[in-house]
Amino acid sequence: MEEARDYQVNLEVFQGPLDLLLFLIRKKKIGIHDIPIATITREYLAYLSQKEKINLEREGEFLLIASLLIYIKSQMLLPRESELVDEEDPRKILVDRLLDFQKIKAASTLLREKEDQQTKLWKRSAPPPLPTTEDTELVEVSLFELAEAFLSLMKRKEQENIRLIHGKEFSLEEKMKELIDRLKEHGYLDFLEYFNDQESIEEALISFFCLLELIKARIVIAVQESLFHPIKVWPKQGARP
Amino acid sequence: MRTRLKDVIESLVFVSLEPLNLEKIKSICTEFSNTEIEQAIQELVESYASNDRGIQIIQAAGGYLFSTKSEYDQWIRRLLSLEQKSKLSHAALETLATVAYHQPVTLAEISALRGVDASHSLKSLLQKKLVKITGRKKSPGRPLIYRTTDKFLTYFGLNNIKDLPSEEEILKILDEEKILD
Amino acid sequence: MRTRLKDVIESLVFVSLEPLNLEKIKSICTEFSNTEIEQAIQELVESYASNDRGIQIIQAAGGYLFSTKSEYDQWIRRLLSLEQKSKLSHAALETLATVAYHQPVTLAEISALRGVDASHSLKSLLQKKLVKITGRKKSPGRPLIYRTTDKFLTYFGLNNIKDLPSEEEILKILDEEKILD
Repeated sequence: MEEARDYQVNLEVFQGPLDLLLFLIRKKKIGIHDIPIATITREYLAYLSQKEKINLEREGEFLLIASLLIYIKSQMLLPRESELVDEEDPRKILVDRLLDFQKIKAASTLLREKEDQQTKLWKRSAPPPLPTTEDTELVEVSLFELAEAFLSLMKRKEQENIRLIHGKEFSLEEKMKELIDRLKEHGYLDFLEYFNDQESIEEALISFFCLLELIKARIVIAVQESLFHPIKVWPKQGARP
Repeated sequence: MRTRLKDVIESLVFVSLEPLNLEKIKSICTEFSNTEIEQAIQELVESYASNDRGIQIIQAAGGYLFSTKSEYDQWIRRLLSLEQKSKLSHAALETLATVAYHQPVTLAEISALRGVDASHSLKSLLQKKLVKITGRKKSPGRPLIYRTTDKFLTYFGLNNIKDLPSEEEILKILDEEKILD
Repeated sequence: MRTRLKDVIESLVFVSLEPLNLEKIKSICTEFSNTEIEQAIQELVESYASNDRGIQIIQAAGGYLFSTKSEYDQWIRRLLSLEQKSKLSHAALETLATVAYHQPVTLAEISALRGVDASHSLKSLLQKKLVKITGRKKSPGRPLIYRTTDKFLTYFGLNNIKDLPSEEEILKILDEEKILD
């Protein structure tokens, strides 16, 4: 009754049906390449029958392998005219799977050893006190950022309920000249500051389009000292306004 | 000059929470030549290995990283009030080994290799960032394919995916098991 | 024996997230006398101060703490800005996911989907060039519409936007928990 006692082992100790099969094969001390399929199938099924109810969700995979075993057994029983060559052996599909699985199991053992070693090495989970980052490098800003800064300013202006001064008209040409003059005089222009100085939304809009034109023509360059810092406008070196 | 570069690199590795690789060090230490940098790293690693120290520089996932030495594990666990560091479940480890040795691999392939549905353990490995999705297989249904990550390498102390236990090491284990049975 | 205690303390200070004070060290290193511990700390602090090193042990808030030396700040800043560029905040990631799965999409739609104003994280994604503006929606107010970029694909190792895991696939992986637990 040795077998019956062995079957008391819970299904849960096995990592699936291949694990159980390997266990049965090793217990019999037989080679994977020469599985006595009838015996193993009997033992495998006896093992499954230990369970009163099969939970399909959890144990469906055990049944799949059971049906594979029965299929192989039936193939083995078919009368054949000549000796089986390796490729035709109906057990091959199972043997290949067992060999692959065996390697994965062995690899898991080796990885577990590495894990054991590594868990003794402790790494820092948070950085040490770091210098405060003050990024002073100049980065060229994209048109998007420029437009966005302008947009936020316009919103603010609206909230401030600035009254619109009507009747005063600005030409693009005039504004362009004013912008260039201001750049010449100060060397650079603080984007937000400049627009804040504009008296109305219309005037600011015209100035903004002028600036876009100048950037497009590569006469001026817009730079930002770091993200979310004021955008400054400089005449582009080598470009003649 | 070289001594100072060694110190620069020491401070960089120290600040970095993930292995800092040579390329990154080079792109930061632009004042120094590649040869100088490589020599300085060599010196740095050796200075930690040769001295009696509580911490060391290890190589993992192609980079350099500080860690404590294993002999001080018990005191650190006292400090952190931990019985043991948590480890991967058996199912997760087996799934991870399957991905590592068969990558790029699909969920269906992993499940077939293990003989059980691997989706639950794959999920926990994805969440732990030990495994990642890297696209789709050009086969019917275009299933997602999975690979191990750099974090996987660091977790097991491997510098490169080629450092995984070799076929020979695996076969050796299998032979030993046969003898034991 | 004293040398080894020094290393124990070094490893403890290394893993500690906050300044490690003398009392705590004493409570962990119960095998050693107070005098031994105080001497070892002394030795440890001196060994860092006297050598050319990139890191040091400083005393702060009544405890001991590793820090980098200030003369290497400029290189550390370079590393930090390098890492900032390659890292996403949680909010940015959430916004990126919204764009990826709902593109073409407007800011109002993203904000509605996330339940918070997404303009800040969308801005950082535009700056990182993971998201781009591709025109305006033909609806009142003509809002800008956003899509992911080629850089986004490279970042996540995808060949094509169609290779993104589908909502069903992700749900399948996440749902597994309900069945098993």
